[in-house]
Amino acid sequence: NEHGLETILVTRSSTHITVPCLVTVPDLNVTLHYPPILEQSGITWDNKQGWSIPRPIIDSATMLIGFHCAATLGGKDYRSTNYLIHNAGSQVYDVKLFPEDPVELMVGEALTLNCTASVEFNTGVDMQWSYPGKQTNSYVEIKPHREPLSHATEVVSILTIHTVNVTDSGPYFCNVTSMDRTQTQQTQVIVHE
Amino acid sequence: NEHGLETILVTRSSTHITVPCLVTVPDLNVTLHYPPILEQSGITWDNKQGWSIPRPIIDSATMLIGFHCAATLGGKDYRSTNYLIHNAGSQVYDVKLFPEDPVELMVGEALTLNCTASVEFNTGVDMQWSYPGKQTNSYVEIKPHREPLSHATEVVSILTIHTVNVTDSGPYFCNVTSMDRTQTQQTQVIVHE
Amino acid sequence: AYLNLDILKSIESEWRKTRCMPREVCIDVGREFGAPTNIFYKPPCVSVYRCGGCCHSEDKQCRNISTGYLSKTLFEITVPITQGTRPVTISVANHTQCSCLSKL
Amino acid sequence: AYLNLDILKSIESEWRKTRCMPREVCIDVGREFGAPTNIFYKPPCVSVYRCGGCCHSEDKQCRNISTGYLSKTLFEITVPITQGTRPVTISVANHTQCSCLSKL
Repeated sequence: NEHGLETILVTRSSTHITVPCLVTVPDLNVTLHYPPILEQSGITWDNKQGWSIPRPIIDSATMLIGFHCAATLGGKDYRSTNYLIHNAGSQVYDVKLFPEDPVELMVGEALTLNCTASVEFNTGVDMQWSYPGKQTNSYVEIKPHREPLSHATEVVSILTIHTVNVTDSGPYFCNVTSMDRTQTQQTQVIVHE
Repeated sequence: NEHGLETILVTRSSTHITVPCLVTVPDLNVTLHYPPILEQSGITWDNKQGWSIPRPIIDSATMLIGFHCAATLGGKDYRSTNYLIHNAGSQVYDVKLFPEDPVELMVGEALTLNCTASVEFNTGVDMQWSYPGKQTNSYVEIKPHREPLSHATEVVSILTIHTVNVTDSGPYFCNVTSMDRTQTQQTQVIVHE
Repeated sequence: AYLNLDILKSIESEWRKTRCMPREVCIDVGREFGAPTNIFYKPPCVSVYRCGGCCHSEDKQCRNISTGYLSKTLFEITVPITQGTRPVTISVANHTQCSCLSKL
Repeated sequence: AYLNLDILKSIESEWRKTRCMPREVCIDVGREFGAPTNIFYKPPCVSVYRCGGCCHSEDKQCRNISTGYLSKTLFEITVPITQGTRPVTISVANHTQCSCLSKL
């Protein structure tokens, strides 16, 4: 990209990652540069795909940047863009919105809704709220939080309205979007005069 | 004591602490040795009491050991025992035993009782349980825990019987003994066949 | 009886090693800045100094009495990846002086 | 476009500084050993090495793969004070090697 940096994704099932240095000269001698890693064996070159690195080598590396290819042709040195490797999950296991039952409040009280999703490790999710106050832009605080646990990562978005108004009554939706789909949870808020 | 170590207590209300180096020769020149501290002024000698150190100096010291007195008489060097300074509280604010309601269990189930006391900072309390199984020495696990919080320290003792028996039925007492008194909480456990 | 001076020396050294002072720690950038849940940082942590160590009384807590800020450059990955990866510079609190302050 | 090598260098150095390795920490002795609530240690903490730092994937955790034990001498105060203060020697775990191990 414009920063001279490409991201290579490693999913849970990947057995290898490929540094996609493609060349137009099939027998060109292309070298792979990488950060200090323990084990070099198993790294192979294929002039139609690039360099292939076995997954265990990636897992044991202390850092995942600094990967790039270099070659010399006609006395001139060429260097690929820089590659950054990122472990990426994709699964959203479940989404919950607390409190689950409808919320009844008096004008002036504080409303706190907690949207929590359990996701596969390294899964990035965009958590967005839609709620009546969004149009009338009443003062709303939204705090994200990400907590890797023992078997999955818990992602949380906490919506707070410090002093509710009658116009804050209505349905509140939490939309959790991962790479492939969006899951939504909803609860009802009723504000009495 | 037999370890050549005396403990000087500093309570919340102490404005000074006295290193009690008492001498029989009133005008003997007695020097006070202490760990590196910031501020020396205000430290005074009284041959009937010993060295007096203002409380702020103690509070700012990084360590509270290595206090001792030394003197030379007739060409011979004398040295007092070593003093260790300990901040000590004494107040037990309240004692609670959870669950507060009677506990009903079936034989083989696990029983967990949580005795929690809120105490003044630096207050040492001895937490002891008395319970039916104590005589029949059924297998009981007792775990202490001490957690300084923002305004007081929480001391906890958790009693666990992993598989209760009918003989474990009866009153359970948690006795919390501080320097000046003992406070007790009680709950009832009923084990059904 | 007299206290063995070696014991005293070793205890004084332990007390000095564990005193309240700035100590190098690893800070999770996403957590420190409350980053959205679709953003990852590479590296995920940065190294700064924060006050740590033990005070000799429960009514005291080891706190910073002077603080600076360090600039750190990291890669920021936004998911979905199509939004790309870019270097970002953040400013992270770095404790320079600590003291055992009273909680009350 | 090419990534500025200085940026790459500073990011690599930050990554190295925050890697999973043994780091000096202060351990509260009473808490580490589950001491009774009428016992105080002077100093209250000891300095040992424990694995710390960041792994580059959430399914990994920085754990010790080899551990030694250090002997530490402290004063132990039992309340009520009449029971006196005595030097005690304890053995505390000291991590010597660390690795980012899989949680699964």
